[in-house]
Amino acid sequence: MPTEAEDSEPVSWQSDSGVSADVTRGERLSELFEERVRKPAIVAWADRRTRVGLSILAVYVGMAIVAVFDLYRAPSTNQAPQLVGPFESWSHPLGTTMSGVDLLSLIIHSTPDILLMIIAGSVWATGVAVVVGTLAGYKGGATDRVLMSISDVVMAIPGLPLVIILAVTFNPQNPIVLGILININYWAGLGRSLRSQVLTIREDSYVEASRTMGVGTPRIILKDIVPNLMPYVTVNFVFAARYVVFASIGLFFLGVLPYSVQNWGVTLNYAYNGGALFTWEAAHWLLFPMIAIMGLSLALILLGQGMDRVFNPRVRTRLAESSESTRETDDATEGY
Amino acid sequence: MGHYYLRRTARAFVTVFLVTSLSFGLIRLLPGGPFTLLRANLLRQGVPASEVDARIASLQNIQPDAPLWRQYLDYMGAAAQGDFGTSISLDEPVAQIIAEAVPWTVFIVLVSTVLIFVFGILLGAIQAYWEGSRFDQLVSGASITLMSVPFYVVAVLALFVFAYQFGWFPTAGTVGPTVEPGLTMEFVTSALNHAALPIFSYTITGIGGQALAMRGNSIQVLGNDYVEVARLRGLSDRRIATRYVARNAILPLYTGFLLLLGFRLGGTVILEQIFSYPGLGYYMWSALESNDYPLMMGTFLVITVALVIGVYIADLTYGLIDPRISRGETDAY
Amino acid sequence: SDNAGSDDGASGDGGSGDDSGSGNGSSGPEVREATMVSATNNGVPTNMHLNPIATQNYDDIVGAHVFERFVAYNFETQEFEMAGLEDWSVDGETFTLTIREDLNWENGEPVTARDLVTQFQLEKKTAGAIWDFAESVEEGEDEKTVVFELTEETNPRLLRYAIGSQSDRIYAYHPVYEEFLDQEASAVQQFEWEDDVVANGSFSLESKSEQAWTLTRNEEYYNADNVNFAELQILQRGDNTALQQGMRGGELDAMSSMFAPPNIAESMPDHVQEINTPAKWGYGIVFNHEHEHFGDQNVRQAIAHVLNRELVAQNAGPRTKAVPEVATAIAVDDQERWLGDQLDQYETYGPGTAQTDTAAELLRDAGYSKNDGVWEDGDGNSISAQFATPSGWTDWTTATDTVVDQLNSFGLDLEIDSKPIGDFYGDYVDSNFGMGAFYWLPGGARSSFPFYPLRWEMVCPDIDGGHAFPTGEKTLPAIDGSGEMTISPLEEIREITSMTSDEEATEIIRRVAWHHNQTLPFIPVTEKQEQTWISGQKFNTPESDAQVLGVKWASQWLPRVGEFTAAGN
Amino acid sequence: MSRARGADADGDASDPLIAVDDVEVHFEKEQGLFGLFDEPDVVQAVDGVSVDIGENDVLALVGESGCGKTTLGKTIIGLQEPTEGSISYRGRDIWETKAGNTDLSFDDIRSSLQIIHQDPGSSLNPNRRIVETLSEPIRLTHPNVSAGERRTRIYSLLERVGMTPAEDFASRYPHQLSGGEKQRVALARALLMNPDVILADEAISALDVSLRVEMMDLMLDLQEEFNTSFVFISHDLSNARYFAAHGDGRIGVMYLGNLVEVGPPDRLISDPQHPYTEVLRWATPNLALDASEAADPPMRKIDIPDPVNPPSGCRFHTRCPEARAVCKQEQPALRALGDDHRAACFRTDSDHRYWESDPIED
Amino acid sequence: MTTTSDRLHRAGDGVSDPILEVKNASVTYDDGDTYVLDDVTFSIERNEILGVVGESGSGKSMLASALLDAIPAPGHLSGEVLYHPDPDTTVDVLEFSDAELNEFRWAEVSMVFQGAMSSFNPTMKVGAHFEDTLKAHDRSVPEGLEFAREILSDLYLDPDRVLDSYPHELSGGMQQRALIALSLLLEPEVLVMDEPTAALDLLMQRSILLLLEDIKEKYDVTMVFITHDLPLVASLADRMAVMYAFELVEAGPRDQLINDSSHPYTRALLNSTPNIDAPLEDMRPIPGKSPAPVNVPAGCSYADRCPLATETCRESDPAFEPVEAGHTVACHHWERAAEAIELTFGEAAAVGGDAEGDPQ
Ligand SMILES: Nc1ncnc2c1ncn2[C@@H]1O[C@H](COP(=O)(O)OP(=O)(O)OP(=O)(O)O)[C@@H](O)[C@H]1O
Ligand SMILES: Nc1ncnc2c1ncn2[C@@H]1O[C@H](COP(=O)(O)OP(=O)(O)OP(=O)(O)O)[C@@H](O)[C@H]1O
Ligand SMILES: [Mg+2]
Ligand SMILES: [Mg+2]
Repeated sequence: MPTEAEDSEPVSWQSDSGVSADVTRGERLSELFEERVRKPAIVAWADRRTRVGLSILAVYVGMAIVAVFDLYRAPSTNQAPQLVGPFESWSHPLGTTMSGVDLLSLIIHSTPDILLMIIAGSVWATGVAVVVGTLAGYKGGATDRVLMSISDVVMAIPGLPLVIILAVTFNPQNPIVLGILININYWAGLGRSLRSQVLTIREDSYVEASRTMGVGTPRIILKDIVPNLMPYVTVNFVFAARYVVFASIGLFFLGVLPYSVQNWGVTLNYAYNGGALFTWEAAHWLLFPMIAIMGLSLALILLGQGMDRVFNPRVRTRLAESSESTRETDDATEGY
Repeated sequence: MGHYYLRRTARAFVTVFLVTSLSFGLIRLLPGGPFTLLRANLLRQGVPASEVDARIASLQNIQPDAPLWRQYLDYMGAAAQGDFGTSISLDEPVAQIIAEAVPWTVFIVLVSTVLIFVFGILLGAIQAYWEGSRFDQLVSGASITLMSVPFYVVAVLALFVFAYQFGWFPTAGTVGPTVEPGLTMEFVTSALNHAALPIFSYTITGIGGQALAMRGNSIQVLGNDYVEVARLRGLSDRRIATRYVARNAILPLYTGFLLLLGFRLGGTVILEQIFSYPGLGYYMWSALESNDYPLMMGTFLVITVALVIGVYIADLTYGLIDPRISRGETDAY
Repeated sequence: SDNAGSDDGASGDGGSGDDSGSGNGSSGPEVREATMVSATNNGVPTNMHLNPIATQNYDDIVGAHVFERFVAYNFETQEFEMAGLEDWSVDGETFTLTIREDLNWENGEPVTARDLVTQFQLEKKTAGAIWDFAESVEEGEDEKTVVFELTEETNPRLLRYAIGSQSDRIYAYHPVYEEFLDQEASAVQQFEWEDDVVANGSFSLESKSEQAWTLTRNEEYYNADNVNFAELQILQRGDNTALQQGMRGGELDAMSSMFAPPNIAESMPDHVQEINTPAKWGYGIVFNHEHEHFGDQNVRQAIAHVLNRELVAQNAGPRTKAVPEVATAIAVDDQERWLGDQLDQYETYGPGTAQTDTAAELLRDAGYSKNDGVWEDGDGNSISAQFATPSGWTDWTTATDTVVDQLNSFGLDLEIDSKPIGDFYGDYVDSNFGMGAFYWLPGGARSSFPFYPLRWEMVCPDIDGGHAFPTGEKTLPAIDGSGEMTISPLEEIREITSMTSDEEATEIIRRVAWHHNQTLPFIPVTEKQEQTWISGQKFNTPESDAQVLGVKWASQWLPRVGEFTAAGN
Repeated sequence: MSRARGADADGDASDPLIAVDDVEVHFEKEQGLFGLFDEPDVVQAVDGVSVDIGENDVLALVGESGCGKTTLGKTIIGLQEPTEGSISYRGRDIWETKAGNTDLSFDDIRSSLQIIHQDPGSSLNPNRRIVETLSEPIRLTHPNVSAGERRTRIYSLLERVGMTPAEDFASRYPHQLSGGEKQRVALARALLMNPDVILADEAISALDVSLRVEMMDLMLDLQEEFNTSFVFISHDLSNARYFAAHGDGRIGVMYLGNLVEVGPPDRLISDPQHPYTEVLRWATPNLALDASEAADPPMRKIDIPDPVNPPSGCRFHTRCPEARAVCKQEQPALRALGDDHRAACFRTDSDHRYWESDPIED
Repeated sequence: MTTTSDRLHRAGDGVSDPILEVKNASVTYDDGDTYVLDDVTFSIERNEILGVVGESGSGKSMLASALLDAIPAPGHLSGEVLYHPDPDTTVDVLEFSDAELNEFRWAEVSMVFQGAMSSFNPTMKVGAHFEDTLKAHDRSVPEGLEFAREILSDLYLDPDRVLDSYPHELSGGMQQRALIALSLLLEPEVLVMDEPTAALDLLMQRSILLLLEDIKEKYDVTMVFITHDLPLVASLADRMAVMYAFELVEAGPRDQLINDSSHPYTRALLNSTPNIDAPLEDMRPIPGKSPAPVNVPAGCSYADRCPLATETCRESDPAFEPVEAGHTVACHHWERAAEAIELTFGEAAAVGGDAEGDPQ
């Protein structure tokens, strides 16, 4: 009965069906595009929340582009008459401030820094959290204990007060630094919950299988663990971003954060102190930055709610291949 | 691996210790050192520059010239005894200022967090029960909208409308100026009246997130077999809703409660400033304004310790609330 | 319901109608159960105290009601009016103060020379202003006179400003302050007078809470008849907006000083009256004179030329900000008086125009050139700096925005650096700055005598001379444009102290003012009008052009002179 | 079929493929609330087990849930480090090798010992397509193979395990496969490593009854073709019998961490020597209705004792209908009964003092 | 399709005193597009044990839920479920009001779910579940608990410990037995068990099966035992029914159904089941896959996999036909099944001395 093993390769590598399995570079690239770009996009777009969220976000990105390429005049004092009301003049659609600054240009030119700040902040928070969470969860032992002790301590420090003290101490002006600063300890809680997820995933058989095959730790983390954390990570990326928006603007509003450039929070502060709250003719000065803040944060929340689906292969295949005839096995019919 | 509770207690202490050390380190990093403003103040009052240093030393009992380790030991030793030095700007023991401020902050944070919890859970549960209904959609929409409004925006608007325009609420402070502290009706009403707007601002902006979380959890729990079985066993809807669904849906939120608490404690720096509500955040802010580093670090430490204690209590009690979590298993917060 | 004003936002509605029964303790007018409500943002009352000599946490707004001032300066008449003093006279090397005969402490004891001597002796320890000129102080021939021995014959203006400028108070109740006489200065500076405060002003301290000070009418006050209401409440408010809203909404009856931009001022109800008095204080630009670019006089002059200061004033509050005609350390209203016919010789730097051509020429002369829209020195370093500004002072931030916009569009490379007040001062003290916003006049009545601001801009004690202005001998073009003059500005200004006549002083003032005008230790941008607010809703208030409004602060002064009385039903 | 065991071993092949020598795996449990000063609880998952596995061999482990089958299996393929005893692969101690103390590279051992898990749902990464999952072993064993070549191999193997059209299946995600198909992919993945031993841990238990035979047949076919040995874990004696008999291997019966009986399937089932084996046999449903007609269970208690404090002596004595006083005190060792059949029960020894001992009364 | 029931006469299924009757029960999802239970008709004899087998996804759980009118939303159940509390009374379960239904469930017909682990509220002690149930049905709690203790003891559990434990503190087998005790708490007439032992290992399964038999005697209850594991019910049931693709395909007395099954599917199933005594060589899998609920083929749903399938099979749905007394089958070619598909465990069965033997 034993088959004579002519060589160490007992498997016949000849495909019986004669299917050509050759793949060209181009095919692989287009497959990659299909997998990483087109399908996620389709999934994202299929959800109303994501759709709305993305559309709103696009407006902000548009504003940032306008600002970066200087397509709209930069804000400057006395560029216009003072306290022009909104929608009164086409050259200053949102009206002007008490020092004659065009409000629209203020809002537009504040956008790039704010976007930079929230991206920096959330990349930092989620990045550190993923590294810490996966390392601690996967490595276990002393690494785990050390990392978790650190994050316990970090997590116990209330964010805003720490940020304020650090801001006063280091006086950062760069939006990237500021974003990181605001989320300086945001990673800790996230890292901890990622760790517990990694602990579960680590026990999943497919990770054990990879380990049995001798796949290296970095590759296991990268291929087997991190992708499964992605839905959670994206959602938290968005929440971290929202936190940066809230915290930074609040602190700018209060005048705690040092500033050198325009920011909605600073505008809000000026408006608030300039009596925009109780004089009708200046109300727009307060209103538009508020709308800008809430719009951005609304977009982020909607994205957060819709995004986790993008990383769910079930949803992805269902939506992206709904035309193709694949046999969908339902949960209920899979074993018992 | 040792006793969970002991370990947890040790962790709380280590955390406080490390944060205290951190605060010591941060003081040394402050630009211009801690005495700049005091020096400037004295100079403005016309004190000759030659006398200023001696004056500072006599005012604050600080030996800025001692070696760093000595300062560190002194600082830690004093902090351990609850002595955070003397406030430079207010010229009073920091501990005393904080002792007066703490109850108010804790009051606001606790009450608002509890309210958020209660209302969020109620709303979320009802939404889950009528999943997909008009009510559900409406509340979900409202929740998301509320989530996107920063609490300080609500605070500013509420202060303007309800306090200044309508005069329904006081515009500042913790209790009326003539009210004697004590467990009198007058004191309590006045305190509530003063705290109403800050609590409102926190609560209204927090409910949405909580409701959404509760809704999600409840929907998940509703899909569990034991709910179906309970229904088959003929239990009343109320019993099922409370004991079988709500309880199991709320438990996972308990850990979120802690994060909320932390965010809210930190947020008082902004909130109390808006309402001129002299709690911890208010003093932290005023300390910041005047480079009053002992007060700044004192409030920072106390806010941290309050959070550590909150988390600690929650960690210890979580095991009691959720029987599944036996010791050592908690990844609470 | 309680009649505590702050609680329900409307003051005195509980008892204002009650116009009988009270005031039976003494004769005089009927005292109404009304409460005047004012506010401070000095700090939480429980943390504050009423020892005016202390370094910190003295609540001057409350103190102003509790302690009588020596004299009051009326900015309308530019005269001192007697208050706690009956008379002050200078005679050679003696300076005599006579206390009002009927000035008593609230317990009925008279205010005596002994109290004042105690006060001045304690102030000697803390370097009070008068001790720049006096050698000793003693009780005079009767218990109401105090006599200073001066070090030398002194300019009487300086003496008067020394005790009259900042509305200084008579406060040192001997039994309380006596113990500090033989202690270190720090002892009295740390003393927090909170309990059993003995008043001699129109109101006595009743109590204080976290929220408010409660003062009651002082029946022993010599002018008590003028005060027809029983209570004064001073609320604690966190920020300026809260004060504005309080004034607007009728919560407050008076605010001694409260900034409100024009749109807010205009939105005030009709019964709210805004009273403007010159602050002799205002937004200016300070340079670090050791900075590689700003230490260069040409650069400073160029900057002064570029600035359109009137625009700054317009943005920061056109009604309350005045622009000095001539850029030198003399307040707006005083320039003509002191510079006289020479006024138009001084450089104005174009207060309402951006004289960019002149500025560019100055910079080119100094070796700068414009590259890519930015001015660079010979080494290719652009004129760039952080422009420091305090984050809490809202009208200042607006001014800074405008200034920086103007300068940047001319080709400087400035970045606004807004900081909490503490750090803001700190950086200046440490000379850790290039240029920034800072007040260019020391403030107070004395600032109207140019000796003070001229000297102040050079030594700037508020920042410990952190701007490093060189005060040695300098050669400048002469005032009339013919040839040159040499001047040691600080030495010359000091000479004024011993000059008894204004004529002599004027000569020096003009020379030093010219020096400042040329070298620009500061650039004066705007001078501020103080805004005092009173509400006629429940009180009778004076006509808006009444001279009595020229005394600062009207909210404190008017009640004691009977110009702010509780209205009938 | 060669069984590298005992007599027929030649020269350098004298070492069995895997030799398990007196292996013991104990787990320390986290301490309880008031247990700070007590000895930590120790779960004796596997205790004193010795067994060899030869080339092209099959060892089917059966036993109740929690008796240590998985732990022993993982120990055999070097995934679980034994707390005592040794595991050798072709004569080299695996854990010594891992520590770098032998001449063999651990990578060789690693790829030689593979696993298929019970739960088809979690054995494949839900985020990777089948083709990606299957590329991994080739990438590891043949780093130089081109992408196209890799695909060819994967397709052919998929066809071999019965998943046609291979191309279609390869491009699916795991959730698009049925349980049986997932298990086939897991098998393919293990096979691509070209292993010497595959641990099939309840690999068929989660499948529908009607699919089990099919899956076992597939594994057995491939065992011949690929020359691998199987450690086949199951709690069902009839499955174990089917697999072991077809694979010409043995069945090992485990009870509370001990191997209590090992032997060829037919012998073990027709003539069980250990009372626990009989219990298992009783518990196995049978379509032959008379045999299946519910008889009283041949044991005294239903519930398995806590592995933390296993009973003294023979661990089965608490439930054994034949237990006598001596069983409480002494632990029986595996006794050879000829023909590869061994059992750990005093009753196999007619001279044992068991026979004089008193029966246990509950 | 509706004709099938008409042809099924009472005598045909050998039930003389039914306690529950299901007539033309269908369960649909997606507004009637997806049949997950397709026109099932059968009855349950008072005091019998009925075993229902079928592969995963064949609709067994749907059938179980249908008996209690408890199809999970948004499923829709149509047809009739008749309950006979005594031989002369008939009520239609589907006509019950909510209150009546609440009383009917658990008190008359109770159910043990697939997966005991998830049938208990994890944050409530087991005892509290018993109390809840008693209170909901207005029974005396102390008496009820006394009874519960008795059942628990009968199930070889320590009543005090179990009642005072949280579910996670019990092993799977213990939870399962506790759940059985809970289902018997109100002394129901019928106990429906949906794969009550699937998650347990064989030893425990068998032990519980034995207990069930005792329980049935002691508490006088009718049992419906649903499983995919044919040999398991075979040892327990009096009568058996086989489901395939949402339909019932064969029903009959246990012995007949095992030894003389007439449906090709039943026979294939028997052959594919690993059996400890059967000759190894003859065990063989059933080729092909069962259809998904959306596209149940017209005609016999087993036709695609059936070696006997003809055009008729693909075109028309086979009706139930009586094979012997009480043994019915839905197959066009049932007569040929026996010879076409040989039962492979027969030898062993013969060795076991089965009198009826293999029909061939
Ligand atoms: N990592 C571990 N830490 C602590 N105890 C463990 C660990 N792994 C297994 N155990 C314990 O060891 C004993 C044997 O477990 P094992 O998984 O080997 O049993 P099994 O026979 O495979 O059971 P099953 O049939 O349920 O899979 C059990 O009591 C189990 O709780
Ligand atoms: N909510 C639902 N919506 C649509 N289809 C469903 C739903 N629930 C179950 N089904 C389908 O109904 C069919 C029968 O399900 P059922 O649970 O009765 O199967 P089963 O025979 O009990 O299977 P198992 O042995 O896996 O428990 C399955 O194909 C399943 O996919
Ligand atoms: Mg196992
Ligand atoms: Mg089912």
